[in-house]
Amino acid sequence: MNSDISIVALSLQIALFATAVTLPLGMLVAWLLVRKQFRGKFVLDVVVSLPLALPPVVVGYALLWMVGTNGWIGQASESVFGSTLAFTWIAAALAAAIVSLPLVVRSFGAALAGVDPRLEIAARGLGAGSVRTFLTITLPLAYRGVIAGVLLGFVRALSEFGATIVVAGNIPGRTQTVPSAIFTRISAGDTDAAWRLALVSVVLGVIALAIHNWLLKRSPLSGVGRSNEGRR
Amino acid sequence: MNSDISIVALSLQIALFATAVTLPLGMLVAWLLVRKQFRGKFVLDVVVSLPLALPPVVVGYALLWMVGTNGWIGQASESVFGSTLAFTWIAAALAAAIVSLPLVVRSFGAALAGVDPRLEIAARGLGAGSVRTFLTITLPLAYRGVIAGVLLGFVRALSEFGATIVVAGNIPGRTQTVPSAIFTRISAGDTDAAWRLALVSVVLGVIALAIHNWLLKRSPLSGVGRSNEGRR
Amino acid sequence: GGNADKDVPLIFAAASLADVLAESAEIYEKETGKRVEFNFGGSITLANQIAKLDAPVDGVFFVGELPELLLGDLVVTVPNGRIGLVNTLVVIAKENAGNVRTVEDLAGSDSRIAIGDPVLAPVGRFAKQALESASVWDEIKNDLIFTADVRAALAAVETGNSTYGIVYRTDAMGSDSVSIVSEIYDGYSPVVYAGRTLADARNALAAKNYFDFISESKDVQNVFESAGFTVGFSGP
Amino acid sequence: MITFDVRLERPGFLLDVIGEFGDGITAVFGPSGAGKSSLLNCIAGSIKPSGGEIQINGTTVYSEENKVSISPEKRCIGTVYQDGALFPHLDVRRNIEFGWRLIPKNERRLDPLELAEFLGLTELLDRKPDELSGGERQRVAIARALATSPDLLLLDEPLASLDIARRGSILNYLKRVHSEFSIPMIYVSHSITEVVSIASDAMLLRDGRLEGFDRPSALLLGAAVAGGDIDSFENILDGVVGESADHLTTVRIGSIEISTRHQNKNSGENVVVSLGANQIILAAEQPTNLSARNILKGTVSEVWSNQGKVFTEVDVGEKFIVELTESALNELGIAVNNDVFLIFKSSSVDVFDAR
Amino acid sequence: MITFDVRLERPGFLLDVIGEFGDGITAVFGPSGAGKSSLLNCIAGSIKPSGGEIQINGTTVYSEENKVSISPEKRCIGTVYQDGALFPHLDVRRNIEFGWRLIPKNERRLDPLELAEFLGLTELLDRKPDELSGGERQRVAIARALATSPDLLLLDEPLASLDIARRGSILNYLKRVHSEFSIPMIYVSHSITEVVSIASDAMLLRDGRLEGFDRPSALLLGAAVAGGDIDSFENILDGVVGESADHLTTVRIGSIEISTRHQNKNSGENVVVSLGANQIILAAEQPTNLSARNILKGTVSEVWSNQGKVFTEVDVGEKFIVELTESALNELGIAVNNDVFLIFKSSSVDVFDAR
Ligand SMILES: Nc1ncnc2c1ncn2[C@@H]1O[C@H](COP(=O)(O)OP(=O)(O)OP(=O)(O)O)[C@@H](O)[C@H]1O
Ligand SMILES: Nc1ncnc2c1ncn2[C@@H]1O[C@H](COP(=O)(O)OP(=O)(O)OP(=O)(O)O)[C@@H](O)[C@H]1O
Ligand SMILES: [Mg+2]
Ligand SMILES: [Mg+2]
Repeated sequence: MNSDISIVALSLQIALFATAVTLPLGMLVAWLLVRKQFRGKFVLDVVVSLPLALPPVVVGYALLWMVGTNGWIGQASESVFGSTLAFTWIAAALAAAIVSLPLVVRSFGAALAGVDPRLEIAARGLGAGSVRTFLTITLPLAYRGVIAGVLLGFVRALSEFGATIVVAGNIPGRTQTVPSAIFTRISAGDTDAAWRLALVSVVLGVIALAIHNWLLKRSPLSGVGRSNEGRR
Repeated sequence: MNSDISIVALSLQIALFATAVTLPLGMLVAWLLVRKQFRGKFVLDVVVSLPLALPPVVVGYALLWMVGTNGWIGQASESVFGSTLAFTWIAAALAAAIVSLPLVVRSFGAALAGVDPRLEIAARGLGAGSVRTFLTITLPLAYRGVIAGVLLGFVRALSEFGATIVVAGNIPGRTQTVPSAIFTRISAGDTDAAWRLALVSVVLGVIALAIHNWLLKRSPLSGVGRSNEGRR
Repeated sequence: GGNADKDVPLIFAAASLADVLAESAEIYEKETGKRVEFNFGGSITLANQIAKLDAPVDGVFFVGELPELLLGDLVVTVPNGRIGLVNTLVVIAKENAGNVRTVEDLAGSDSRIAIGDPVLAPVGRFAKQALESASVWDEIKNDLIFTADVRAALAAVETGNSTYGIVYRTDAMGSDSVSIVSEIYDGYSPVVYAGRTLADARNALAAKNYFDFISESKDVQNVFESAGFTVGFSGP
Repeated sequence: MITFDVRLERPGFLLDVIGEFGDGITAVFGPSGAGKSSLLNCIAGSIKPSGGEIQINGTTVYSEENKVSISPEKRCIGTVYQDGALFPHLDVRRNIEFGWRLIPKNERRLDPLELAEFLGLTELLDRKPDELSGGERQRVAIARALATSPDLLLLDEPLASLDIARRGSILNYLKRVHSEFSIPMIYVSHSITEVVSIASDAMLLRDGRLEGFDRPSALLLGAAVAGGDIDSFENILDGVVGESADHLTTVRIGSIEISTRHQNKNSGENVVVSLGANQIILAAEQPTNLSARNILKGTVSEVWSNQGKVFTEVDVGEKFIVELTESALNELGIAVNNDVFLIFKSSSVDVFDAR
Repeated sequence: MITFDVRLERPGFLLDVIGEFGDGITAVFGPSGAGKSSLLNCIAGSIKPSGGEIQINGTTVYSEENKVSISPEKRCIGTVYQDGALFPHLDVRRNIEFGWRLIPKNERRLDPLELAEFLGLTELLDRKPDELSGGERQRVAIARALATSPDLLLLDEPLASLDIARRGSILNYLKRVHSEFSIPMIYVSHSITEVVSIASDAMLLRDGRLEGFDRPSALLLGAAVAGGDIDSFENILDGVVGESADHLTTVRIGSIEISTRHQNKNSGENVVVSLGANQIILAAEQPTNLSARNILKGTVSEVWSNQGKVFTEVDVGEKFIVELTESALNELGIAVNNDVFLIFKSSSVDVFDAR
């Protein structure tokens, strides 16, 4: 039980870290894809979507290669930290981030595309620069899709297994997340412990969903044209 | 190579089947979640989101238990087909559908929520019943999010591995999909073949993405307020 | 069972044997006209599917004691003996191996060592046994990287993310970018991939026929041997 | 005929009105935020009232008591929403044809393309609403509602951002549609000219309450007298076109005849004339040598005043209301039963098709 | 001062106008689809023209040739969009304060809460735009634009769906803001009363081309004469308030004095008076015993006619234009240099604050 808690803590740490990466990155990419025209747009689209098209295990092997001594991430981290990131929790977070990025980008993209550009124009006209306009108009108006994207990304990161176990291994106390612990328990025939951990996953998911729904209620647009006086 | 083609064909069949299930089901659930108030709404939300929170392997075991001789799906199918669905391509499709449903529901939900209810009201006032209004007004206006959801769901189904291999196995010619074939090649040490199949996955993903983007361009709202005359 | 074709046995086999077993099945079909189907996966996962979830299966082809333990009474030995593909463990490293020459040397290496997870992969169990009998386990415990399977351990070394690894000889031989620094001959249970039939399986007889065939066919044995396995037999 | 008893509760606002709309054109006016759109939306079914009952031509479409609430698509009401509510994903043609396609062929009375033609939208048929000007969008909304050949037409400030010329022609068109197909209309507007020229009845809403319901002229007078926001009272009279000559057209109103600007109308046509109470000059003696084409002798039948405005009712065969100042009243010695002369210019008279 | 030379190409529409707006209030009018909103959007920077050049107070904000295109937020322009474009996720207060917060404290000249108060929005501050009536939304849009204390204000039919009382008070407020802070304004409207009462210049657009640019009265006359959609010509004159008594106020215009309805103004205040050309009666002889409070003697200085409408210019010290019929012209024997009397009612005169 005690170790369960530390496993959950590590899983949360990894998922939060992954979300902290995918949130700004996904927003940037989604914004580029939705609002900008540039060469290589489709390539960018493909690159961020790839992890969805590939089985996570393959993503894991590709990532393992990238963080390895021949990969560019590996060489960078070797010169900074003196070792590769593989088999550390950072590698797990990286894997989780990469795997959840496509979900985040798609959600954000659809959300941004739904924002009426006339309102952005109006904000510009009222003196707001493009960054402020994005933060005060675009983002709040895309709120629903944004938090849906964050939910998807976070929960996907929490449940990530295939890529994580390849690039981060399954080292109890260091890289063993809830999913790899579940898999370990199943394999060891300790079904009860496995289901207990699965239940923990479910609880985490439910909490995330509850927070999501609560945030949705606080949405700047919630109720608009909907809740009021039984409009149908 | 020849067998690669049949693996791809089977994978496509499974993913298409899964999409054929998640498209209407996801739409129904998203619509219920976004537009209706009812008891058990949160439970429904949790149930469709669960597969995202759980590692696919766990989903696979849960599903295997359900389609097995003791589960209700298993008993139903046993009385209809005379056998359980476990280790058949239908089980694979089921697994893919369940795992991709949360993505589909989230995307559809955000898309439906973005539709201005006043337009639906206007359509009703012009004589369109609720179904027609949904099909001619709501759906086209949610178009972008809907096809994003279909893309996510389809591609996720294509790359599904963890749950599939548990519930449908990895039987060449019968239930071996691209992801499980990749896993097999890696395990057998045939790295080249594994990468070749991964490349196939990528190509399938790119094709799906290209179709998605093409559909997006044909979107009923494409260009609105955006492409015209350099509005910024 | 889920087997569509009657009389075609479904055998759950370790994914690492996918290639050799597929070839053996081709030979089987060519010479007898009979077919056999495999479901490939991790030995332990497959054993769990069979033991816990009643998977429709006629035979198994696994490695290690754990799957056997999981299956327990379900397995029946093929009457005229059992075929075993024997493998051994090796210590691998990238080209410049430093000064590790034996398993014992790992103790002082102070480097990452990738092994299969003893719970998840039979190869990890064998490696743990070997390390324990070499009395280095406790010393290197913190340097060990547990991977999901043997291929992941191999890949960890290949990509430079782990300095050493302990894998099967067959896997090491298949890789261009690692070299074997030490062969481990003892200190762990024999690594034997064993084919058996399952009690009460619908096509147990057909499965038995296949096992009988491959234990006799010279062609099949050539396939196994050229993949690096030693073919061995043991009595009932 | 629509009878309604609608209660709609909102934070800081309560709409609570009982009344009925006849089969003519009823104007609804009142200050911004009075509840005009809300009332229309309740009738159309786009908003569910908090209570009350609504009947359209005898059918109860909403009743709190009987838990009736017929869905909007079954009410056969055409609505021109204040904000247009055009479908952004459909081009102009599909917007206009949306409701039209849904009615049986034999009930289609107005052709979408002819409507588009009339409303000057023919060249815009392939555009999306987002590519239209404000006034163009308004015209599409009108066409879309008309094309459904509704049993009742609700118009929520349909001409707010249109130029005067277009306003006039659309008003005339609406009147023609009204008389040809006898579609009752409810027309929200802030423009007195519009209200007077189109409506047979008028309703004044203020703060969610019904403040008046009468003929437009009478209601406007009431509002004017109450010191409301109505600038001036209009005399509205039924007439028949007489001769046209010399850039003038005469119109016979009961026993009298007046001169108006030249009208493109045939002799004998029924018309409605409108003449501002503040455009009529009173004279105590027969004036001579005036440019004004209308000089009518009559008797003062009533005099009243309010907030510095004095009104007299003068009977010249028909009754006209004249606004004048107190000083003029005193100076001319105007009192009930005195004889006076009404003077007004032919260009002060507006002539509309009769409804 | 804004000088513009704007070309904007669209399928089926070409806006191609060269001109300038002064520092007063310029009205822009013209039929629906003429390009009024497009021109404003080009100036505001919300649309990028296809070519040309725009300068605001000497700064080039757009130039095709020099590849200049200053972003909208740097142009210091307040815009009231035709469709409001309120931020749906912000309540009324935050909508109004949006731009206000972005300007340095010492440049804030209009207080958002006072604006809200004046525009009758105080009770709606916590509402979202979706919970407002059409007219309320329009007022929020006006408040939002004004609160930024812009260097230039663009108003695209800002009062289209407001009642007359509110219209008047907002117009007056805009005029006060204009004179107090000397903010130039460009005002799109279809209402002649509005244009006449607020604007010092007027621009007529039609089919994307500039058809006229002049004082509003002159332009309206031109349009009227050209048989355009302008119903009637207004005489617009500068005056000074004189005495108020007896529900009447006198206004001195140059050398003459006229009576108007009672005005809440102090003696000596500068005003603008407006009097419809069709509200003046001409008499050949001094009339007596009339209710009309204004009888002015003058000399006919010009006579012209168009499409059955005859106009005379009469000099009574100031020049007034009078619309009359041909028959009256002949009957009274009116010709240049004849003496005539102008007769009009005090209630026919509209009095506005001077700009
Ligand atoms: N969705 C809403 N939620 C809450 N209050 C609303 C909503 N819509 C309108 N109101 C309020 O209800 C009142 C009546 O609104 P309504 O739209 O009926 O006014 P109106 O008479 O049409 O005004 P206008 O002439 O400005 O369009 C107003 O005070 C308005 O603020
Ligand atoms: N986004 C657009 N794409 C293409 N054409 C447009 C677009 N917006 C407006 N137009 C067209 O440009 C012309 C001018 O439009 P504009 O909005 O400037 O007219 P307007 O004078 O403001 O008319 P209104 O009084 O009806 O608002 C119209 O013919 C209109 O159809
Ligand atoms: Mg309204
Ligand atoms: Mg416009």
